[in-house]
Amino acid sequence: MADKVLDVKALTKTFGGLKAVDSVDLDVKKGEIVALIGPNGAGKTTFFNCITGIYTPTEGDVLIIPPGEDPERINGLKPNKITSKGMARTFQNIRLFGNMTALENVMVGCHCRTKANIIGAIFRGPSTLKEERETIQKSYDLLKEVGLTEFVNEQAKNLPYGAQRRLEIARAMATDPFLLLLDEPAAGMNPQETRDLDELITKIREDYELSILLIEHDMKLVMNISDRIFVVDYGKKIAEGTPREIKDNPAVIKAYLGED
Amino acid sequence: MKNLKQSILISLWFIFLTFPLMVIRVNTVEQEVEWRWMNMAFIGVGTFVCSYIWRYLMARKEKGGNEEESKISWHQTLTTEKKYAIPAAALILVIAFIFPHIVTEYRINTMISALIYVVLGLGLNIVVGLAGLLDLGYVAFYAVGAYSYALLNHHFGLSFWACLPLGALLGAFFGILLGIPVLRLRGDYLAIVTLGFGEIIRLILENWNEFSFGPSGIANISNPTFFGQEISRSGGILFIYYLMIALVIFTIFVVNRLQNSRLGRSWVALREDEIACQAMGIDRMKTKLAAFALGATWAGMVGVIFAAKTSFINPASFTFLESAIILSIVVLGGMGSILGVILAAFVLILLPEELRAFSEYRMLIFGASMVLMMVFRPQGIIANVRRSYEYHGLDRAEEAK
Amino acid sequence: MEYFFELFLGGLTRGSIYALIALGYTMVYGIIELINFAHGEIYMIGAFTALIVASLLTMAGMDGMAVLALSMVVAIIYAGAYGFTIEKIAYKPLRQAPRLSPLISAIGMSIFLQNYVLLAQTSDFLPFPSLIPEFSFMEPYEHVFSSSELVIVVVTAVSMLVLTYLIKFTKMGKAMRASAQDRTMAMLAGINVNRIISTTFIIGSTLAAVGGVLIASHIGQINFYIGFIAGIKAFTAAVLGGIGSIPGAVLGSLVLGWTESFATGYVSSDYEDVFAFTLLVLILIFRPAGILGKTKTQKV
Amino acid sequence: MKKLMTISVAALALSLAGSALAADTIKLGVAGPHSGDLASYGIPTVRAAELAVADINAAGGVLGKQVELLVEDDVCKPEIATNTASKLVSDGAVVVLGHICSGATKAALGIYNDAKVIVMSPSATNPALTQSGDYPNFYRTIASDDLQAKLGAEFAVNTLGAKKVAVIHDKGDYGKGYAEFAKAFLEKMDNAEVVLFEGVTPGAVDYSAIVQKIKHSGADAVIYGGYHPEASKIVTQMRKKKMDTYFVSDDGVKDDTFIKVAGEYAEGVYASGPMDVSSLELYQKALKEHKDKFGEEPGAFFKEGYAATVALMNAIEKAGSTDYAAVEAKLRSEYVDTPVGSISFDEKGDAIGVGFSMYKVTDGKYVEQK
Amino acid sequence: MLKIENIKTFYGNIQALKGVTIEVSEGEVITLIGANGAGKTTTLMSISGVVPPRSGEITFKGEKIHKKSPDEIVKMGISQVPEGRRIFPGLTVMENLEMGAFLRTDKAGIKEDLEYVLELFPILAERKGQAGGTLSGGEQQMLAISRALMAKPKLLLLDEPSLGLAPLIVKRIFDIITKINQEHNTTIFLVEQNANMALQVAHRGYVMENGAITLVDDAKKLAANEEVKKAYLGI
Repeated sequence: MADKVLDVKALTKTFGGLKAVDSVDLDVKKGEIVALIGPNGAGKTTFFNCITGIYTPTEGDVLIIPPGEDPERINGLKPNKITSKGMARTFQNIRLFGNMTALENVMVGCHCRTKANIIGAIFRGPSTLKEERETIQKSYDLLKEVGLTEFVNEQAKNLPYGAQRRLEIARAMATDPFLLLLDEPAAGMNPQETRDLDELITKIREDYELSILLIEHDMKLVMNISDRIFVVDYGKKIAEGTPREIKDNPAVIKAYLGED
Repeated sequence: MKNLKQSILISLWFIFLTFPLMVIRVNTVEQEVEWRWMNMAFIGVGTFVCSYIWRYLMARKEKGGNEEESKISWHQTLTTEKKYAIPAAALILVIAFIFPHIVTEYRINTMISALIYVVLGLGLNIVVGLAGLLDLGYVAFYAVGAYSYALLNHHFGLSFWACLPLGALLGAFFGILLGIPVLRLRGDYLAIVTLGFGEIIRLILENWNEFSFGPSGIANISNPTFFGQEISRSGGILFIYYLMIALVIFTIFVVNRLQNSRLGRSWVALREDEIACQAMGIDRMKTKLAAFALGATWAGMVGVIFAAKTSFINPASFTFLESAIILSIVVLGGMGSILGVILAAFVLILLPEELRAFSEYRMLIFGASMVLMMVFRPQGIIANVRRSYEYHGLDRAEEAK
Repeated sequence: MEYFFELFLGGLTRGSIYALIALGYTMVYGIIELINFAHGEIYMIGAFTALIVASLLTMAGMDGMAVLALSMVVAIIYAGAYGFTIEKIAYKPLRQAPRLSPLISAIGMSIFLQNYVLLAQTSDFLPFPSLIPEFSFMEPYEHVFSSSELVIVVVTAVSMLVLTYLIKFTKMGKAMRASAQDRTMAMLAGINVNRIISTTFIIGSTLAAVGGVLIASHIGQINFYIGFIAGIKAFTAAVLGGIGSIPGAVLGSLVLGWTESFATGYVSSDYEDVFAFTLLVLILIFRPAGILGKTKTQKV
Repeated sequence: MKKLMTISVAALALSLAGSALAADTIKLGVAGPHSGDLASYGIPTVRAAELAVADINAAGGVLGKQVELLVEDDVCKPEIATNTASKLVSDGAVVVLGHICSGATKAALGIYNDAKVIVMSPSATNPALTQSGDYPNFYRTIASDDLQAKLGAEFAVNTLGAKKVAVIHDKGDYGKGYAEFAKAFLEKMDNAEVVLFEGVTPGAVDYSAIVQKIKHSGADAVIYGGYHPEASKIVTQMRKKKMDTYFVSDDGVKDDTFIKVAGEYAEGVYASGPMDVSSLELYQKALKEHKDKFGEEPGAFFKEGYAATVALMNAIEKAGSTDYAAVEAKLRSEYVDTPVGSISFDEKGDAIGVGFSMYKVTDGKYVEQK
Repeated sequence: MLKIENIKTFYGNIQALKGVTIEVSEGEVITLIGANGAGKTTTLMSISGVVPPRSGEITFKGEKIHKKSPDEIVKMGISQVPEGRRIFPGLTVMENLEMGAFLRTDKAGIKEDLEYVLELFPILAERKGQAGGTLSGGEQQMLAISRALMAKPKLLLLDEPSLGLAPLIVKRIFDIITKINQEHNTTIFLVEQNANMALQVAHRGYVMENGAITLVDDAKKLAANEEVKKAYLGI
């Protein structure tokens, strides 16, 4: 059994009395791909927002255990702090910086791993220049990794949809995460694109040795790549297990998959 | 035919609209009414002609752009291609250098005003154009700079050169002071609070006589010295002119560097999408504060020069209208575009001076051109094109390996 | 205590004056999210038109309520027409433009209109006739609260109620809210969005005209510049209350009116605007969307 | 790039053309706010200069040359005023009539001083302009604020018998200056006290709070420094609140517009202003010229502007040249008849022969109080 | 019933449709499938008049509509359920439905249709007074369809009704689409990513690539087409 990298205990989030997430436990182990599925409005995205700092959880604990370090409680930290601790995410509705080029988008992702300041920016000393060169190189390599070299200097908003999704992943990867959170990465993709995404996610895990937590509706993708699946409905966790277990779980079929 | 009918209707509508204000003038005391029927004819004919021009421009705007997009515009070539950029810059420098020697003092004076607004525009451009924070109280920092020189000079006899960095620092300090509480606000709320802040600073300067000498202002502010040497007032103007040229060059240099730096990227990212920006590990507050402080630094610095130039300041120079004009420079120029801001500052500051012959109609034309400019060219004089990063070199280097 | 009460009434009047202008601001903002800087100028044009009409009528021998009613009607018609035209010229072509463009256009329009009236009429202050009659039942209270103050407060309250009803319950009002929330979808639902926006401008301008006539009549003088200062204050009030919200505009205006009144009364009028803006900053820091405004939670 | 070249060449040509035209006329610069919200204070002076110069030119001009007006707008803003000043200097103005606002005048004076240009303002009443000694080239045909304030304070206490005085101002350069002098004079007197000293915001929609505060302070007289629009609002609200407190104000209020605007409520208001000159023949003449040409009553500072034009032209004529020192000497030595009386100038630049009287609104007119 | 002939539509300078021709007969369910960014949504927006085509013609029941404004087009009987549902978030469910019937004046008819949609989606009756923005994705989709139905359309345009919905809900939505088509004889123009489901309910299908139609055929035949299978069905 590998070590845990993320351990969420009894996470609860209420909005004006409404429990959007109700005491959900979830954990991700090192090198694992974990999927979180459930009907619309079940609280998946809220769960994501809670662990990435966009919302503050009402109750419960979010612990991260960066490889080789001690566990740390990150409830209520600002999103940028959480990212710099090594947890990066993508968004359900693509949130790229539309007027920046693909390369720049990834370069922004490098922000929290670089440190040039105002003085450096103005005088452009050797260390700043070196850092800048490295940033470009790293960003370019990441674009290559996700197969977007042809779009390097294209504005993000002009990219094809599937490419935008992949660019978001590259941008998140630029923050050097040990845990990558993907919010519906396949939404709006056609089957071919989804298949490519499938390969991409697996490849990233291998190449960068990280863990992945994803929300997804495309069952084929989820079943293909996940090691474990968590199912939530009405803010509560209703099932947990390997893809096979989940597929046959009657509660999941009733609430989510429907009978064929 | 359809156009004719429409134009006649428009013309009639405007005759109706302007009837009470343009045609009738009542003198309530003498109980007299003045009917100015000629105005009605002017309006009728004027709007009729204008409606044709409007329609033509609208049609062009809707169709237009197709060609524009395809060919690289002259200004882009000029600014990005070294082949042209260097001689162009050199030529401008030469002109800038000989300019004061071939024109009257009046022209130098107005040119200094224009250059002051160029720097103000570029400073505000950091805040509004790059970081996307709408600041309607920018003039407050300008006032801080101007008053810091005037007061320090008056009370302690501090020299211009000592005050220039102090003004910049104080500007930055006030930028942060304002920034900390209000940066949580977004868009229009931020706008109105910054407007309020600008007014607060002005009102304090106006009312706190013991501190700022109130509305009567501070007169006889010293001229800059030249290596400790006193210079005459007209020599001073020449000196300030060159100083402003240097400052403009320095500002362009800095803004350009900032734009293409780690910090500049985070500003643009912040403008584009705050949430995604945070998710990339960027500290929103710090980044915004940096923008605010830097913008304010420039305003403070140029405020010092302003005080030295006019040798007299009072709070009336720092009203909301001033902020609005600086903001107009940024937007008319094309948000984020350095060349655009410079051109817009020249147009907005030099045009009213050139229109002195029409002094009564000056502000009318000013207002109307702001509207028309936005309607027919909302992206500004020069739409900002971000420089793209050089990656070809890297690619080739890789292949060589 | 009496002093307090007097200041309270003074603040109430001042707040009501702001509110009449702020209501128009907030309506226009509500639908196209534009700070219509030219709104203050519409208020000024309304007052000017009313002055011209009232003078003509007085010279023709009319008096009393008839003058008030007629000049009010003409002022309303003209303010509405100006609002409509301004929207068509300066804002409609900018629907797709970046957010700052219409703001600049609005500032330009405001400058243009000020100078238009300056040139077409005069730069002097003009006396405005006292059109509001003095009610006999107010006679004993006249020294604390005059008839015109009463009229202003009542008209403000009525305007707020009518507008709230209009927006909450009529089909038109619902269409306005729908257009504000999602313009494209409103079009798809068959709502003529351009017409809705025009209507909103006309309603807002109408209110400004009513305000212009009443306030000018209360204060007794106008010039081409009155719109600018009143406009900025009213806008501040609208933001204070939560821009886009009708009761918010009124509440914000009253809070602002009282703040200024009490600040003058108990501290010093030197800094009344400083107090007003400081209050604005403080409220927005603790309630970033204003007193009654709803914070939009951004969907992630 | 071509464009820029054309522009600068054109600019060069323009500036050369400007200086080539000089020499055969005497150029009188007229500077003040001619557009914007303060235009009503600047335009009467332009008209006065036009009328006075038309007369002079008709009579053969000055030193045998025609007088030419260079009218430039400064919108009453210091930063624009410096541009205006350098434009006038560049265009060859030998003397300048203006500026109107004290702040703009202060900013512009340095430029004129360098170019040795004499400046005469019809309206800038800030005491420092003459008393500080910083502006040797400055003259004015209107008395300074401190004299007015002294008159106001003494009148309120000694003539009206006020014990408690509220001093109110409009926070402006002019109004606040006046109010502060008034306050200082009042504090020196031992039979009265200042119970309130406060500024109001010009353009505010109403002044009921400050009116309540005046009432609350128990003042039996108000001394107001500022212009007529705010004064009329305050007086109107005071009277509507049934307060019969004395209202004493300054030259900015001694304007017929005040009476027009405040109507019945203006009755009984005191305001100081330049001594009554309506009986002077020259004043009558200037007034008639204005009515004939513009069809209306002249506005603020018309007669002072007229007087300044006459005084400047007279000094040049007497000096026999436009030389700075010669003109300066004649300004100080020669008396000249103007619409404000027979005037000359003292060492500091203040006009001798002009002063203030107190007026009271009686039956819709300002009547001088002897 | 609806005839789109060679329309070309631009967003600013970018051409989104490069000559699209589509025909829909009365009572039909047709589907338009294609990749993201192929121009499917633009086609619908062109029909609805939100982004009018720069050239080409659209006729509905013999009348040219490509120069009409969106409200005139709705009045003629074309309603759209746009991508992303676009519920008015601050309006209640009832108000959202009312907005759907904005142009109608027949009170009795409106009431009848209201009853019909509430019967179709009983959950909406429960949520009546709730603000639209607080509904879950599936409920919002139901509301969006109901809102469009409130206009009593002859032609219903549906843009990606399954986007982002759980498999269970998707199935229910498609059932309802078939039901609307059969019970009300409403013609349906369905734009879908989920080609699998779309081709199951549609009679005919169009395939769009890069702003142009590349294939037209019976839905069944399309579903059997090798290329379609590979590119859109994921088999």
